[in-house]
Amino acid sequence: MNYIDQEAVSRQLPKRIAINKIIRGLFFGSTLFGLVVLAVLLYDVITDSWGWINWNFLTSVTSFDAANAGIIGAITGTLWLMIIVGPLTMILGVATAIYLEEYVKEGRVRTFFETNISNLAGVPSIVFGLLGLTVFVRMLGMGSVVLAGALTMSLLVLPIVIVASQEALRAVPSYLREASFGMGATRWQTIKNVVLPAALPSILTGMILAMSRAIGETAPLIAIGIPALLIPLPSGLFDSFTVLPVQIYYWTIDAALNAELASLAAATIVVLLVVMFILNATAILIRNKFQKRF
Amino acid sequence: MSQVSVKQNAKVELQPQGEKAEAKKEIVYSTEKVNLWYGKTHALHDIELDQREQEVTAIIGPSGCGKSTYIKTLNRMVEMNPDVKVTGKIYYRGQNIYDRRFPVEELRTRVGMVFQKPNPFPKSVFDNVAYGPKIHGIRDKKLLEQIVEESLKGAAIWDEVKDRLQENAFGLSGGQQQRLCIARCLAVEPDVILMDEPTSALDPKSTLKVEELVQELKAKYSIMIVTHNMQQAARISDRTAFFLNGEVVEFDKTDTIFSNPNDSRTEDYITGRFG
Amino acid sequence: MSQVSVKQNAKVELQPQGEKAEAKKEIVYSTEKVNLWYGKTHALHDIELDQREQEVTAIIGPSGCGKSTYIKTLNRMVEMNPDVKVTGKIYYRGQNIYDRRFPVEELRTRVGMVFQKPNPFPKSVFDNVAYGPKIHGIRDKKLLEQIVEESLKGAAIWDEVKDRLQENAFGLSGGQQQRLCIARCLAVEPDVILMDEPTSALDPKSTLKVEELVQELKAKYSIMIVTHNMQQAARISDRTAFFLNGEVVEFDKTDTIFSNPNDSRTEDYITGRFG
Amino acid sequence: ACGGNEEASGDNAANNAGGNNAEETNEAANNNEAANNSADEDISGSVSIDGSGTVYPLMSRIAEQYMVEENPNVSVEVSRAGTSAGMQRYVEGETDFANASRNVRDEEIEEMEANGIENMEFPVALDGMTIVLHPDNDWATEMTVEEVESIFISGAVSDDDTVMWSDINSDWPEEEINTYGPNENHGTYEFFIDELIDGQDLKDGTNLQQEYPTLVELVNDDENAIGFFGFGYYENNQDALGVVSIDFGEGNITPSLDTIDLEGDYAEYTRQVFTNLNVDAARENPAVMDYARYVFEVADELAPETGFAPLPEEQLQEQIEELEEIN
Amino acid sequence: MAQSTSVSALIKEKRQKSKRQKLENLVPAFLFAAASVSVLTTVGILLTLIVETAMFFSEVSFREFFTSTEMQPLNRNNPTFSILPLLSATLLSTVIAMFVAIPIGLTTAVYLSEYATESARRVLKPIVEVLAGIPTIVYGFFAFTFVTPVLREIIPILDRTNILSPGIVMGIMIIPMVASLSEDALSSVPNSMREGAMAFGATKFEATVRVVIPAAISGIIASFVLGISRAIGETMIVTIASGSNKNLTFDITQSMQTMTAYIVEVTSGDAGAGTTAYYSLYAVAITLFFFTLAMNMLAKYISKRFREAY
Ligand SMILES: Nc1ncnc2c1ncn2[C@@H]1O[C@H](COP(=O)(O)OP(=O)(O)OP(=O)(O)O)[C@@H](O)[C@H]1O
Ligand SMILES: Nc1ncnc2c1ncn2[C@@H]1O[C@H](COP(=O)(O)OP(=O)(O)OP(=O)(O)O)[C@@H](O)[C@H]1O
Ligand SMILES: [Mg+2]
Ligand SMILES: [Mg+2]
Ligand SMILES: O=P([O-])([O-])[O-]
Repeated sequence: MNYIDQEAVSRQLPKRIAINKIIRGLFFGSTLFGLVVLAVLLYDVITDSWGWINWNFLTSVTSFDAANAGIIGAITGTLWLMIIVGPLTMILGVATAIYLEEYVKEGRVRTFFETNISNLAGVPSIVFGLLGLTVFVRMLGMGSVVLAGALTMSLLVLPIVIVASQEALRAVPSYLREASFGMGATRWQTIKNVVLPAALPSILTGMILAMSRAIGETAPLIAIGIPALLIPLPSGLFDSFTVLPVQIYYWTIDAALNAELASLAAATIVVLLVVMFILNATAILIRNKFQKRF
Repeated sequence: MSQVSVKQNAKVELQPQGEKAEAKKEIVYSTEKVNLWYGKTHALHDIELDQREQEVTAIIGPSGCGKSTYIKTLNRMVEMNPDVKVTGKIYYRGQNIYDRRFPVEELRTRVGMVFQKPNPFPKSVFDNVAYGPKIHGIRDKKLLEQIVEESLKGAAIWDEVKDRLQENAFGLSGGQQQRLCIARCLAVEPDVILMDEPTSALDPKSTLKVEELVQELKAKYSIMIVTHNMQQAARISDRTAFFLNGEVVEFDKTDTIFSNPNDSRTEDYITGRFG
Repeated sequence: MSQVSVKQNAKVELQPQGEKAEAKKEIVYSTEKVNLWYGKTHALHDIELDQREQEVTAIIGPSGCGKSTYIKTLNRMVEMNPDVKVTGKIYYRGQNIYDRRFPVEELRTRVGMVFQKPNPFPKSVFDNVAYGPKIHGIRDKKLLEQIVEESLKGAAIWDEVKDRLQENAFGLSGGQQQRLCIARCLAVEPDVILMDEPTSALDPKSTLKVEELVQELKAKYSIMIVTHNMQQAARISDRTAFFLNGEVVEFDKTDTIFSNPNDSRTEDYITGRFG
Repeated sequence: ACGGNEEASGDNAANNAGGNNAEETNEAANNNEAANNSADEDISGSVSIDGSGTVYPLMSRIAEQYMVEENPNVSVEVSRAGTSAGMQRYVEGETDFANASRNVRDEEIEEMEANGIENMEFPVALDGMTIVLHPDNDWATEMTVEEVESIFISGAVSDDDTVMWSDINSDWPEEEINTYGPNENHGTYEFFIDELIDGQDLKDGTNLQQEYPTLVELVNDDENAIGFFGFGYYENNQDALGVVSIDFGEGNITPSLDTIDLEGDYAEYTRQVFTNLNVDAARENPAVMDYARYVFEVADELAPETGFAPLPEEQLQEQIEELEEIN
Repeated sequence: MAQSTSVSALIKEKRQKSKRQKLENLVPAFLFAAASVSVLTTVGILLTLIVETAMFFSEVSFREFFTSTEMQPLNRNNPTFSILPLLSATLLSTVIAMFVAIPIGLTTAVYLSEYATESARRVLKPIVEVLAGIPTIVYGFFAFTFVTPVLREIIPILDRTNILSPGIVMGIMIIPMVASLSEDALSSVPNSMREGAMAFGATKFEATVRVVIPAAISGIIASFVLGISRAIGETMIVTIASGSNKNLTFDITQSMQTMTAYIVEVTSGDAGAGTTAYYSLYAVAITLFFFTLAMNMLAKYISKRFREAY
């Protein structure tokens, strides 16, 4: 056989290598696009909010007078929301994940649950808002209170927590389970003593990410009807409330009424982003710390 | 160093005992016409095999022939795979373990298992060994300490870890981990120990240590060991079963298998014609 | 059946040629003091090894000793791992391939590689074989067909696949896939073929076919083969290198290695004391 | 039991009002009342308000001042879905107040009767419908009422509703006019249609928006824009908008806090803005009552700050007296 | 072992006394109950949407809703209900978003999976993923106060609210999703494929285009479909930046209202229950629900087929 002209191959080679280099550069640029957008976005909100973030802003209630307005109400509301959403989704999500990963394993039941969960994860958040409006606010008569918002938000992020917990459980190598079963441990003993401790860091990482999603969601809360003006801080599950993203929403659209409100919106965005950043950094820290354990 | 002396003790003790006891050795496990399917894959065909008390049975055969599957049927760990179907009977000390009412947790307490890859829990050395007794309800700290110490001694690793009982087991070397897993097994005082290629992930030195340990444990336990290393089988086992494509091609005294096999496929395998 | 005759042809042809040519066999690859690190893992230590034209060199050694790493340095595929550092020199036909200016793509057209697990592309049989020539600019359909046919014949698989050239290669059996991968290699007319445990995922029959094929290919190509099956090394290679912990313990004529090794570690390994 | 758990019941009232569980709210509110009869400054609870976006700036301003300066124990929630949308909630008994930039409609009264809701409608301030332009528009700053109408009424100038400035006045540029306004949710829309163009259709292609701020931005962006909304949104954006002085027959009048008056020069484009009070809520929930009183006490003072002309003080005083009669 | 008999005897004794079996049976029951919550959620969503949608269609015909072109739900004299204006806006914003997300997402995925060194990947990937974690309200603000004004410098006829700018920003938001799912697909192509290709002297680009991408194609397409689904369901960006014009048009410079933004408009401030306009909310929502559901199932189907390849 002598079909391949090595000379020709050598001659073409520089061109092929050059193409590869150019593509590499282009694709790298494309990867950096995200970074550029991020930088522009941060620049935009930081310049818009310059000088507005101070202690007063963080600790005052909202006001028409932009100079005196603050976000303590939204912060308190956000915290109240998290107090319910966190434990509730953690319990439900991890329990569901354990059920699917450790008990049903394979078969129709699991396929049914998993299909349901993955579809639920794809349902637009505004539709969850409608569910909350119809069931919690109206049917159960709660009104647009903390509990209604928290339950709506919990259902919204539950699929995320379930999927993250499932992945965490799946990442626990099966030889650890085998070792435990091999000792005569029952299923629940194995889960409690071996599987859950091993999966905990990843579960926590997933939880934090789910929480940061819940903190940033706006649409479902608007749908359940958060008032545009609300001053007293919520102090219980049945109080009206507002949260950071909703505050941003109202200030953004009210900016035409009073241009300074746009700066307040930007300032609130900065606060929200800082919170998200802290949460995500924590998640990454946990992930890195426990990454290579098996 | 203490290892070496232990080994010599073991040899001195065991060799004669092995020969003397030959006649009266009881059958611990007996397998009758076992067939196994993973979904539609027929992985075991009509397996018939016995395991005697205080003997080492080696299982050899090429990759995928069903060695691991077989020993996992013995403590029903194979059921951890979804969609497994087993037919036939396996008697452990006279009881059919595939009987519905047979309590599988109890079986697994009586039958220890050591895996191919050392699989300590991500816990301290102490907690690894204490795990079994704890889940079976032993809470007394003193007693646990005693059990841990004796088990680690039994697995010939006490001297190496006695000062690091509270350290994470992942910090041990591969060979130490494997012996720790054996100690973990011993802590619940099993009757039988199943080993699935326990040395295949180990370096030559650690392999040697584990082999010696197996020889020593034989005095008290019945051992079934899967290995892909034929020389290892020849060195440490009393009987050898040769598996091929899910069937037992030949099961006999180790000497016979290696010196004078009945079946030409056994010979081909042993002489390295395939696998 | 045709396979068997091929094999005999090969034997008849090659044995004498091998002996006659001994003296004038040129060195294709020579490795000088090669060291390699994966990050901080020092995987190869001062490797020195030659590959001669129209010879089969076997590389044996226990798992993790650096066999795969070594042959991947020969076509610089090892660089696909991140964080690899290589020092020392490897000459391919007189050129140092670790020279900055040496075009790695050209090296790889001259040096084919066959992997442990058959890795056909998820394309048709035809496209698999035509892939290499296409990349190198051959577009002429007639010519491609000719190349494909000859390569498949060269890999002794033509008869089995000639009627299913347009089917997806994943439909072939493991052994056929492996020979297809060899054919794919042949299609770019390499000078050297590197094989990393090419039969370890194959059944005994397919193994035999591939072994025969290697014997046959030796007439035209220089071959370096990694194997964990010592009998295989003994059967098909002219020279054997024994690796241990990233070092070449011994490199010599295959006969010498297996009948009269210099180093006691080689002997221990060959007689199955470890690994 | 009623007097005993004063704190708990107070909380309850705060929590429940605003939902549609009227019964529970009432009960809680009753407890509250019993507890608070002696000491008025202990009033607590919550007040919910929805409705007009036009009135929102004024009402939320009042609410803010009430909560900050007058009674921090009361939570006043103000939303702004628009007059019609807010009225729909109100007639279902979901809110205590419904702000409106028009009079309550007969259908709405019927529905209230059907739902057993007793309503009182109170004017709170005066608003001038303001016709706005792009700030650079220097030709159309003075128009007659008829000219305004011919711009907005469908079919007034051409059948396909493409109207050029030059169609209105030949001196003006030959460019198409783009019309803007609030959408059907809003009382402002209804007032404009019903009172200013006598119920005729609005020009096709009029850009109708839910949010006033959006409208301001849109007009600010379009050199050929003309739009309408309440004076407040113009006043707060004077540098972004131009305004049309209207000739009602006696010379051009520019809307301002001085001219907006039911009897004044801008009277034809002046309207009252209202709030509707659920009388039962006022009876049962002292917070609602207290807040209502407060609204009329400060309306005249805060109206100008948010772009409304104040009602005469006597009228507000009368309204307070009307309130007192509720109990 | 001195106490050897005692240990196994102890174990036996404890086993018999323990209430383990009871717990062992209770646990799955509790877990099942927890798992049912997600199913109940779906049932809840479906029931709410279907019941109220039925109310809507008892007042407005299917025909009007799906074929007429006018949407004026609150017009007092002659309310009209057509989903087409909302659909056209949703469609346009989605198409624009995918024009941004697909090319950038895919090339990013290829760079990360094929070209980037491990350390570069470790830095770049989280940065790309940060974009996915930014709340949509922030993107809305960004689109409205930054992207639109910038675009208007370039395209003067662009309205202050329009569908182009939120479309682009939505695309940016979706980049990480397309990138990371495509990257998963690419990196699950076994390395042996790449090695096979490169061992012939193919350049990285050749190996990627001819072997890796074709092998991962269904996973990549599934990522596009999921991106589309996400774009259809996205709410805040369009609510803030595209206005509320319900015109049936394909002019991307104009203000339009998507299905999601319509839902926000009607619910914000809490529309009164019981009116046709209120019920229309559910008719729009159920359309939205089925659209996204169909997309998610499609994506799942495609990627499942792809996984079977190996
Ligand atoms: N979970 C499973 N599902 C389906 N098939 C399986 C499963 N586990 C093993 N098999 C199949 O059963 C057969 C026996 O597998 P087994 O693991 O017992 O082999 P083995 O002899 O232990 O091989 P090795 O030496 O590689 O460990 C093989 O054909 C394997 O593919
Ligand atoms: N990508 C990698 N990163 C880090 N270390 C590696 C990597 N690949 C291999 N090694 C290490 O380099 C050493 C040699 O590995 P190599 O794969 O060459 O062994 P091998 O002889 O081919 O073994 P086997 O018979 O199991 O294939 C091993 O210790 C291995 O752990
Ligand atoms: Mg096995
Ligand atoms: Mg290797
Ligand atoms: O918001 P409106 O005042 O126009 O109803």
